[in-house]
Amino acid sequence: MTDTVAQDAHPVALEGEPAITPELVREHNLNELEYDRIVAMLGRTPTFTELGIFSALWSEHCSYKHSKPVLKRFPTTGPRVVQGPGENAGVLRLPDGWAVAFKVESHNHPSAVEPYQGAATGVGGILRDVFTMGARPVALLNSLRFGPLDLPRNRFLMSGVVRGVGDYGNCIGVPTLGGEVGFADGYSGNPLVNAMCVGLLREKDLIRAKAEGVGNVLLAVGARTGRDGIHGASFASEELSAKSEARRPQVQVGDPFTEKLLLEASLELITSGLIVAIQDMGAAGLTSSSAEMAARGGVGVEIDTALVPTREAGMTAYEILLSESQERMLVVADPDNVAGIEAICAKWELNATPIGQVTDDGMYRVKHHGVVVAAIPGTPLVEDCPIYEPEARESRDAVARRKAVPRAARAPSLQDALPLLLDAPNLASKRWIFEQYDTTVRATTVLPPGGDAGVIMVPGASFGLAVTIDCNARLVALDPYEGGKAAVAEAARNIACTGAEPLGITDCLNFGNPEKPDVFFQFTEACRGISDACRAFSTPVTGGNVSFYNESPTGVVYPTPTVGMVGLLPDVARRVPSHFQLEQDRIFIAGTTHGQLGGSAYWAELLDFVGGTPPVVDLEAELALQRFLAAAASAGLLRSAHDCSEGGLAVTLAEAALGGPWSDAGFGATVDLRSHAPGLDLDALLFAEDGARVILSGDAAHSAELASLAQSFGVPLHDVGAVLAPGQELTFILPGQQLSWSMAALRTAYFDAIPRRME
Amino acid sequence: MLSIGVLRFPGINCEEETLRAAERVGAEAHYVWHRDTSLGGADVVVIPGGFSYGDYLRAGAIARFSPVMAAVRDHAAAGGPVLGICNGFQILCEAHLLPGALMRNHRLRYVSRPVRCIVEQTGTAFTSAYVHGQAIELPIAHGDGRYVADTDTLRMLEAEGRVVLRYASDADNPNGAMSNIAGIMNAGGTVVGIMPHPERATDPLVGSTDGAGFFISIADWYALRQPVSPTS
Amino acid sequence: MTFRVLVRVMPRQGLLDPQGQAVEHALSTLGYPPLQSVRVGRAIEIGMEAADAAEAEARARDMCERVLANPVMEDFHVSVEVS
Amino acid sequence: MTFRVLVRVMPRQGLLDPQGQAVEHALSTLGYPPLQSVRVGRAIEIGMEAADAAEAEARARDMCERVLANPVMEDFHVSVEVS
Ligand SMILES: Nc1ncnc2c1ncn2[C@@H]1O[C@H](COP(=O)(O)OP(=O)(O)O)[C@@H](O)[C@H]1O
Ligand SMILES: [Mg+2]
Repeated sequence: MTDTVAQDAHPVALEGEPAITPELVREHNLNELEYDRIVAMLGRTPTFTELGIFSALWSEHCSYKHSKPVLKRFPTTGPRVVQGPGENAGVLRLPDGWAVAFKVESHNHPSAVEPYQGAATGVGGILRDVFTMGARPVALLNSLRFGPLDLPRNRFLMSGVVRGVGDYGNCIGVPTLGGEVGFADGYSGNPLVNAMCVGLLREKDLIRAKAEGVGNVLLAVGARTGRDGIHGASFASEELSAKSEARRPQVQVGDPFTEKLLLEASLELITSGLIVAIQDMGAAGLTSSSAEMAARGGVGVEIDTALVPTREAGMTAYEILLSESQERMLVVADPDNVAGIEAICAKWELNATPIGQVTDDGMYRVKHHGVVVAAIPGTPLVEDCPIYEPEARESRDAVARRKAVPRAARAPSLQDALPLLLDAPNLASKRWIFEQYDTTVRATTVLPPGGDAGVIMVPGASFGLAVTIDCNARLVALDPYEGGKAAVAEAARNIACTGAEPLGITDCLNFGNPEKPDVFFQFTEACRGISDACRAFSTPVTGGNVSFYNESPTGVVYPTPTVGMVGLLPDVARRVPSHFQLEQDRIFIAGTTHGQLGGSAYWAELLDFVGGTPPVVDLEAELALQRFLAAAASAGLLRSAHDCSEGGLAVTLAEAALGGPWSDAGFGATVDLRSHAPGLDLDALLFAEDGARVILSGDAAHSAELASLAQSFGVPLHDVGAVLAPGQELTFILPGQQLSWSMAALRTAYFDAIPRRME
Repeated sequence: MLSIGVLRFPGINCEEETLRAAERVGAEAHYVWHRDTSLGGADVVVIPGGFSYGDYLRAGAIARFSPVMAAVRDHAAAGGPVLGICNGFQILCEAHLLPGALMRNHRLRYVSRPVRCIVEQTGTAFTSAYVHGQAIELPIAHGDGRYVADTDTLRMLEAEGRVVLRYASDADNPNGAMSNIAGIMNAGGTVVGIMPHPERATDPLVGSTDGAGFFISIADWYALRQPVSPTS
Repeated sequence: MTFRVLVRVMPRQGLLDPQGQAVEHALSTLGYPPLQSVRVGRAIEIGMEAADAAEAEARARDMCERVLANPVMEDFHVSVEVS
Repeated sequence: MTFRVLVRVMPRQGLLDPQGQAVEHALSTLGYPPLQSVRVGRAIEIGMEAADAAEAEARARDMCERVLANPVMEDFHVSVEVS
């Protein structure tokens, strides 16, 4: 007894370990304030192992030290919220005892170094976050950003990332239901790879990652531990530079086959009732999983790293604690259940190895071959990292950019503008990408990628689930607050277009270096925008992820707060596709066009001008539109509904006519815009990106009913034209002129834009 | 009652929907674990899609050695119907229950999309519900679907009418398969392997029911081989 | 004795080898002088105990015939080093 | 002169090699005596014209560094035969 006390006071520094010097502390990304707090907490100098533990748990990635106070302002409650932020994934209540668990996670830095493995392991991590809640993953989404495709390096990154995302999710057997891809200079050298997973569970089967029960056993389940990705968490918390290149952690290699076994074994363990808690060994591996589980349970843990199965001989406690080897789980269970757990794991050809236990003294204690190498008060370790709220100040250029106007002289003709926009990778079809993802496995895909939100059905239930992920980063760059609102509003419109009701969001906040005032301004303002929109829509934030330091010598990313949203279709049979379905159907514009071109794709892609004041997001109008769409869909009045976003009315109308990704031909259409928004310049009328607008089509016989329904929701509805037979042209009748395009030409521009650049 | 056994290898991931599709035609359907040595009384065996053993080394190369495959061999030898879908097709080729092999797609990319196919052989337990030459659209999702075989084998397959399913045209061929072959059968017509996924096209909600015929055929096959009982 | 067995599994001559073509194309776009041929296959390194090189090679060939190579589409080549 | 260049690209030591693991597992279930290690990589056969073996090898190494191998994850080995 006195023995352990003595040991706790002075964990042993193993020989061969470096001495604790200011340089070493700095290499661990800990500043003086943080180091002093560590010494004060311990009442002594930390051992090398302890320093490693703190560097992981107090990294930006694990501690959220620059974002906590801001994230606290998100709305996180609501009648459907079963689990809000703080767990591996958020959980919302669905009908008939079902619940949905979902989360988005970034893997930007690893993907910049090794696109294939970086993206693949990103998908692996988000899958584990979801199935450790007891949910079976049923849908994947991904949000990607790269530099322009005319640079070979960016093409290399995109093809590697897409193959990585695809190979991993395809192997597990989870359909990809949607995503987004964007291109801009700032992403050269700083690609963004955000992966989102959606899982289904019976609400009663929900399990939380909370270590409980003094004397319970900790087991390592799954892959062996290697030297992969040591310091990954702190690596992800600094700018990419020559220095970070040198300190680059060993690449983590994904093994989707083992992940699939881990998925089946974990769900079987959870339903078996043999385990108390289960957590992914993700960023900062064993360290963060064990420390966070203990802190959540308010208990201590004791681990002997020598018991952890390793891939290589002679690994130190430090390496074993910080390894980010993939496909590993930490499980807490009653000692009496260990045999049963080992049996289930053996069935799935996995090992389950006891490595420690839950203790009553609140200490985070690590031994190596019985020798104590770390003894840290558990809760302070996880919770006492200094929190920073740095200065937030908008840069002068940002203000100036909003005031600027383009030199209109350079504008192409309206006739040329549409095909040029459809050929821009930012707006073009992403088929080249999602065709590499299995979109139909599980045979539940009701609406695949290629439209607005994806929709899946639930065998045995009548409801459906709509999922999407969206962010127009250009708008956020120009006006972080409105841009944050716009990201939520677009996601909600995508959901609503299918006929579903938006339920809640998860967010992935990709920004630059938060210690720079203009970056932190973008961050706080974007979050304020997201919060206000989520309040207005009653779509709580159930979790998410922050990725700072997306900067490199080549530049900094646009502020990119991607919003992942799930929605509920009460009757999945009523889902609405986004493309025209039948000739002679009427075409409607729901919503109002104000003609605000600020931040538009038209200016960015065709005038090479990123600037102006983006449209103000009218949250009332958005909400009215969402409710109208749900009502119209359930009344069966809609044949198609497509969100109007990048490219404005012209591109959205064209997309609806172009047809789905695998159709042989779309439809023609004639659209009369003369009385839609009188007095606007034609380019503003066609290409402005005002929100709260969708393009609808429906049977002429329902027009009157649809109009009165729109009126009852206060949604302006304009009957602007008709769907024509396949092979017919797309025609816009405008004040003073008429424009026509052959659909074949538009389809070539739209569908070949990305393949043409990639092959 | 018709009993359908759906094999379950580590890494397989289409077993749930395959089981559902089998049940939809009124069959009793059950999983058969890869370590089992019996098929649990299955009249028909379906090897579903996925990534058995991660498709490491070669798709199907490792699953082929699982204990259950001995039982599948005996079942096939006794004339019992076996359907391999996607990875199941690859396993059947690796196990030499079907000739040829499935190699990396010619564009070196995984491809997931609907493809047009022609049913060219309706004399099997899995395709009798279609009419000869019928065009159907089925989802595919694979990285190793390029069917290859030596010229003699190809000639034999064509001569004996053993090409069960063919991509409708060169343009519809998603993987560079020789002779646009999407599915074949063994000499007896009892063992069939196809790359497309009929189990993903058996419900109007998911866009198509063109695949339902594969499972309806199984039910028809069973009904015909059963003496009609006087009570019914 | 411990041996290092190097196995090379290559696509059959005459069979389309898209990977080889892709590599050849990549190399030519990088400006290398034209090549006669490029083929891409699998390399497998096995460390094994055996009485002598002959036994090691025999066992490796057996592995190739049974698992490591698919005779329908692949040829294999085995070489043995003492390690 | 025409040379046959054999390139072996293998996963770095220490990196996880799922393929190698799977093959090792398969071979052991097939009843082969336990193996020290199995690693799976790529084998690339290049037929090229060069003045001499040294030039052929130098060019092949250059190709490896630029395209054939991924420096972040793989090591390569080059050998040259006269053909
Ligand atoms: N990386 C991706 N993975 C899967 N699907 C994608 C990806 N990028 C785009 N998509 C799909 O392409 C379609 C169009 O995408 P996008 O232009 O972002 O639509 P929107 O602007 O309406 O959000 C959507 O169905 C989307 O899900
Ligand atoms: Mg949309």
